[in-house]
Amino acid sequence: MMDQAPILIIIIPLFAALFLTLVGPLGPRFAYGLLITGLVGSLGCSLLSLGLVLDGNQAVQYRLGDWPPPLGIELVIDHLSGVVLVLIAGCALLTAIYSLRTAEQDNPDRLNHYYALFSLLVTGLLGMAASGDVFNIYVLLEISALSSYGLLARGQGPAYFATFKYLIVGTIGACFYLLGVGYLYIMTGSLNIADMAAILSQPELQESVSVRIGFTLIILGVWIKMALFPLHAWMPNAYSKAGTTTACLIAPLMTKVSVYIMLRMMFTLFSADYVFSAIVWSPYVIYLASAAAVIGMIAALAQRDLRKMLTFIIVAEIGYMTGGAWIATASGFIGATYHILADGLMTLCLFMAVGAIIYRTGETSMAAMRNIFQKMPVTAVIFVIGAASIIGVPPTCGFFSKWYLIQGAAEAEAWVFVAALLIASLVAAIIFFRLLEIAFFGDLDTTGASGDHGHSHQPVATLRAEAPLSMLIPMVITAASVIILGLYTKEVVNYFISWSVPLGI
Amino acid sequence: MKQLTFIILIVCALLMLKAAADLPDWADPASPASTHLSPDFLEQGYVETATPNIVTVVLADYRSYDTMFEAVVVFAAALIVMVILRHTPRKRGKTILYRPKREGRDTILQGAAQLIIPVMQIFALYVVGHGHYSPGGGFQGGVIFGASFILIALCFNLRFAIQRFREQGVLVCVAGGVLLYAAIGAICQVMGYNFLGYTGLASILGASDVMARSYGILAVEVGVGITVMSVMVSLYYDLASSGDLDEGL
Amino acid sequence: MDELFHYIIAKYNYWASLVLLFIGLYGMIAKNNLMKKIIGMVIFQTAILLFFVSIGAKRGASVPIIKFTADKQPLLEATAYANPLPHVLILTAIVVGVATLGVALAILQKIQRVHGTIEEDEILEDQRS
Amino acid sequence: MYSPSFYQIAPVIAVCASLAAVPLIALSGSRPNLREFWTFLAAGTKFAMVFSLAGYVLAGNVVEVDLIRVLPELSISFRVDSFGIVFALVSSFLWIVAATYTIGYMRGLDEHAQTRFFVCFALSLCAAIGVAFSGNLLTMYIFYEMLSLSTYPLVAHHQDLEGRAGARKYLVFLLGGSVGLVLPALIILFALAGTLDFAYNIQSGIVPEGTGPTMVVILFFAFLFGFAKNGVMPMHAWLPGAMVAPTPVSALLHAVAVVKVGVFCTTRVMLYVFGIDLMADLNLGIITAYIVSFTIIMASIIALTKDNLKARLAYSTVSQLSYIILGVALLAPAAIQGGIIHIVNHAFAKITLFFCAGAIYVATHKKNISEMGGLGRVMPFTFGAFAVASLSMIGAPPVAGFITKWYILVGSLDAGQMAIILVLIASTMLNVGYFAPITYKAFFGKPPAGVSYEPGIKEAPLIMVVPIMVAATISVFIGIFPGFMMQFVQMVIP
Repeated sequence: MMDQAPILIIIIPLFAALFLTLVGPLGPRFAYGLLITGLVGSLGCSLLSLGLVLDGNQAVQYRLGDWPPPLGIELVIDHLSGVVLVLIAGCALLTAIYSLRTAEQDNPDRLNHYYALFSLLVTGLLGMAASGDVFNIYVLLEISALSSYGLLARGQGPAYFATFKYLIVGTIGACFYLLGVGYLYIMTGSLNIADMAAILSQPELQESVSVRIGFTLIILGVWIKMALFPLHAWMPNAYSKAGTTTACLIAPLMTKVSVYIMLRMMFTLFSADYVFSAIVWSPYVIYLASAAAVIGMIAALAQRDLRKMLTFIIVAEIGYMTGGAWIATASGFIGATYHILADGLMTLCLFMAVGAIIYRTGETSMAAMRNIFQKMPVTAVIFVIGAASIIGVPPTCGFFSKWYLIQGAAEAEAWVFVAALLIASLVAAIIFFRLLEIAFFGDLDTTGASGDHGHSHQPVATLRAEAPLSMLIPMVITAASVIILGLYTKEVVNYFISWSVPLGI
Repeated sequence: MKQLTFIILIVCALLMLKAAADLPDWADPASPASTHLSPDFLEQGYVETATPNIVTVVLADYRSYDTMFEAVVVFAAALIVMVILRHTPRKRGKTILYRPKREGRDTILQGAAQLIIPVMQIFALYVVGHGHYSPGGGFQGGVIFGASFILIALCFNLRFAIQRFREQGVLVCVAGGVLLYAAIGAICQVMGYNFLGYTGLASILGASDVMARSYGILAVEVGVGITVMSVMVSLYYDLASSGDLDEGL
Repeated sequence: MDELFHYIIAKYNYWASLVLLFIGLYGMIAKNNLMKKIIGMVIFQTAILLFFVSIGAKRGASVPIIKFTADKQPLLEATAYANPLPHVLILTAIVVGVATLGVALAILQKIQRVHGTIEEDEILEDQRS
Repeated sequence: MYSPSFYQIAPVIAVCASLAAVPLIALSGSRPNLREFWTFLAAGTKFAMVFSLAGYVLAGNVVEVDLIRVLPELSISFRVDSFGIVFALVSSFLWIVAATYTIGYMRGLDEHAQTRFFVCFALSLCAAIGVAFSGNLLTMYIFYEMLSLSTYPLVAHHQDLEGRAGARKYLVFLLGGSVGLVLPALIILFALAGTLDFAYNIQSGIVPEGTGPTMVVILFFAFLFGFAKNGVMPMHAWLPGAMVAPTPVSALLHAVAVVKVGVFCTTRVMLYVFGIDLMADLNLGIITAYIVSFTIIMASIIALTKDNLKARLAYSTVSQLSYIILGVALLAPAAIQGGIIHIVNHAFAKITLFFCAGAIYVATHKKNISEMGGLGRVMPFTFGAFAVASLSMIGAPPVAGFITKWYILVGSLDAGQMAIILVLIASTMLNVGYFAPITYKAFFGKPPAGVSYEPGIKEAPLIMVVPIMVAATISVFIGIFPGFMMQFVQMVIP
């Protein structure tokens, strides 16, 4: 049974989605339970697979239909994808638990269909992370993209137009990817990643213009999908108008998985050597990434809507990861990979906290943060932990990913990127302290700005209205894992990430 | 802005066209695509599955994992369209009429439809079943079958079609087809093979490994056919009536 | 001259699909009407399908359905049949295209209901007010 | 003497005592007496631990504790050596004093959000001791950041516009310095040297040989200006802004925790990361000496112009902090000793001064020096202590400040820096210029026209006066018997 674990990771949520479609009459609680069960199973199997990988310290392959790899499709779970699978399954499970109240609020009818789409999206993401076949990745990319269109379109009125734009842009991205796969297929005749990698390492293909175009198209497609500046315009609108649960699920995971695909394409399908020597435009990506980090953060500073602010922060974080991947040093790669995990957790943490605040206050602007420390102390602390991680305050995981990224950039003497990272961190600090000021002390007009000695103002009597337990538990777990991941950076890097550092950088 | 887009795209197109020099000529038998994997498929496919149509073999056996997700994609599309369009509560008395309401029967139209539809449906089944030997298979057959329902809706009206094939039934078919596909994969797992390893069906069906693969292909094609058929119907229902499932195109 | 001729004639499949591809892309980016954007999207996707399917062609080959000799023996020669893999991939891509199209149309209907128009500039104006 | 395993655990307890008190303080918010009991318990534990460690260190031992290895080559670790113990002793002792005083102040003014105040107070002490005991730059950086964040609510305590503006400025300078300068310098240093552990002596440092001089200079100045808590101009601007905080906070910021941590980090990096040899080679020491000399003179001149007592004290702090860095930057053994002992001397003197300012405010609600004429006759103990502490600032015997001046003078003679001697003389004159009038007016002046003291004014509550007297007495005590602290300081010099 152990050897079936890799496929079960993907199949269990798929079955959950199929059954969820049909269980409408059994009521929302049943659907909720079914979703949770499916995701628990998936998480268990991904942990099991990761255990298998760690046991043998080599990639676990799973042949679908028992066909040998270049002919059939295979799943490849190595240290990197194993960790990403656990991240996806874990985050999805936490979001699912969290969704008990908000999903019902956002979807008074057809909750089971909503959950089915939820489960399908998770299936797509897990499948992408586990797949060892470029075309299979495309199909699963489309599954996750389609289900995300569906989920996002369930937001409020303007969500439709934002989703439509996302659909158009997302299709362009996926089609670029497909076209790139086409070029590579023409030149290699294969679709299996390992097989293609072996063929692509032949000298005449290293020189081929078509292979370069294929690579460029694939990377371009993935960049559109992960909203790298300046291709990010679709994201903030689409994500910020979504329902709470949808935002918690999609915002942290979709972009991270795209980054993972980018790393896979760069270093597994092609090689570090090829990317950094044969591709003429690769030295300039650092500047793009730096611009993404700085401009994303500054744009976030300009937002008054909480979730829009968070999505712009994601734009900046994408810049971090892209930069880390393209600075061509081992530390940079470790930083980028570690940041996939770190950013997944910390954005989830923030989106959950903001979701809970919106759920309780009914406001989505910064004003929702007023006196949160009095009203929802636990949520507020969780928000602070997430914010600290984004800023990069030790010992949260955000600090250590930044550490590796800066170290990598310093080794590569990419000072522009170092400066961008630091400026972004400082801007992030400004963003969050502005919020925390409101959260801590309330708005000036509510506390009474008169008098210069604090004793004259009594804090406004605020009712304590903590988020419901179904939201608090996953939030606390996420916040705790942000810190635990930070404290166990060494273990994560040694046991998982250092195995996947590509040769040649 | 438009001009700028135009110029950029022209430049990209020229760049990519220039690079096309590097690509193999059209229909070149020596191109990598024709020499690397496809000979293996063509030479082993029939031997291993007893199915002459190699496209079907690759689709539903070598790459059946992809095909399952293909079915999932259409399933997702139906679900999403339903979720997007159907979730608003219907506004009473605001049925949008897309064409004038007709009194009486369109005798010629409906008579012709009554003649054609059974033939279409039988042909659809043939296309699904004969996919092993000729062009065809679950997708093609499913589309033809779905088209027969759409024809009903067009020639009579949407309400009439919905009476014949209710939304709940459509939904069961949509999920059921994919479920059939995935369940066959899971059965293979239970029998000790990998997911979608049709050899696992051999002991259940009492057939040889090769024939078991052939039957496995048929079974998943049927699953795909059911899903595609009902998805076509479902998409038409929702899109034609803007989600009201009342009066439509 | 001969080389150029060869360049155009022998690779016309890439030419055709790339031209279509960019026509579609232009439509998706530049058109104001959302329905036209969708049409552009379909052209764009179809171009890629053409690109893919043209890979499958092989000179002197027929459809990849195994032929039988007079004594009922299968003719298992790879050169006799076209490459089946692109067909399979294209089938998948078509289905994905249809699914995307369906979802796009559904969203478009909703946009029409919410904003009363499917012209992009008018929608933006509607959102602002 | 305890077993060695006790000394392994003692630094952790010393750091975490106040951390453990945080939830207890937070939970007993509704019962002030219980809450204050936790504060004292934590403070007592902390001081006991530090004190027992002091004896152990004095016997020539160095305690090293590896807590958790966060990165493959880097861990969070503590190292208790003589340099760290000096700072730890001062701050843990002053916490007890400050806590006593704070209770009086907060209750005297009936301040709001007292629980939050004590929680943050405890957190910041945890961070201060953490910095003192940290065994490598990473640990130091972590606690440094923790201090910045935990003092932010203290600075913004009043929650009015002014308080928020001050707190914002505070954060921008501190985080800007630490994230923008220290962090990259830290990581580049790590990339170069492969380690961030402090060297075991002040000679060699850890910067590997063969590092380009430009890089060393850049790193050095990134650290010097990045540890913005040290108040070296132009990074001092947060300090006067943070004056809006309640007086106990100012006392904590200026005397015990924040600025001392900044200076401690700076000197730690100068001595144990770069090392005397490298600094001498590249003339970094003397450049730094001139930079801080400028700060000393400028800050003193600005202090002269301030009428607000706390603002004047703030600029005095900026000036005095640079003494410490000046001493170390001269690189002569005597000057280094003078610089380090000034951490202690300035702490006691400055906390006394701020306590006095607070006591005056609680008793009379007066903030400006011009309004304090004749007040000394009403509040003799407070102003007596004030006079003693300002003598220490000026550097007159027999108060502690004299020791500093003496050692730095000897050191600059050793280093042959006549210009520095002139700076010292000028600064002493300026010190006299801005401190003497306060005491003089208080005792011999008359209330300014239009200001009349209400008859009810008398000395501040006993719970505030006692800490003031204790701190002032110790200041004198150190001046007369400098031996106890000096023996630690002398251990720093090989």
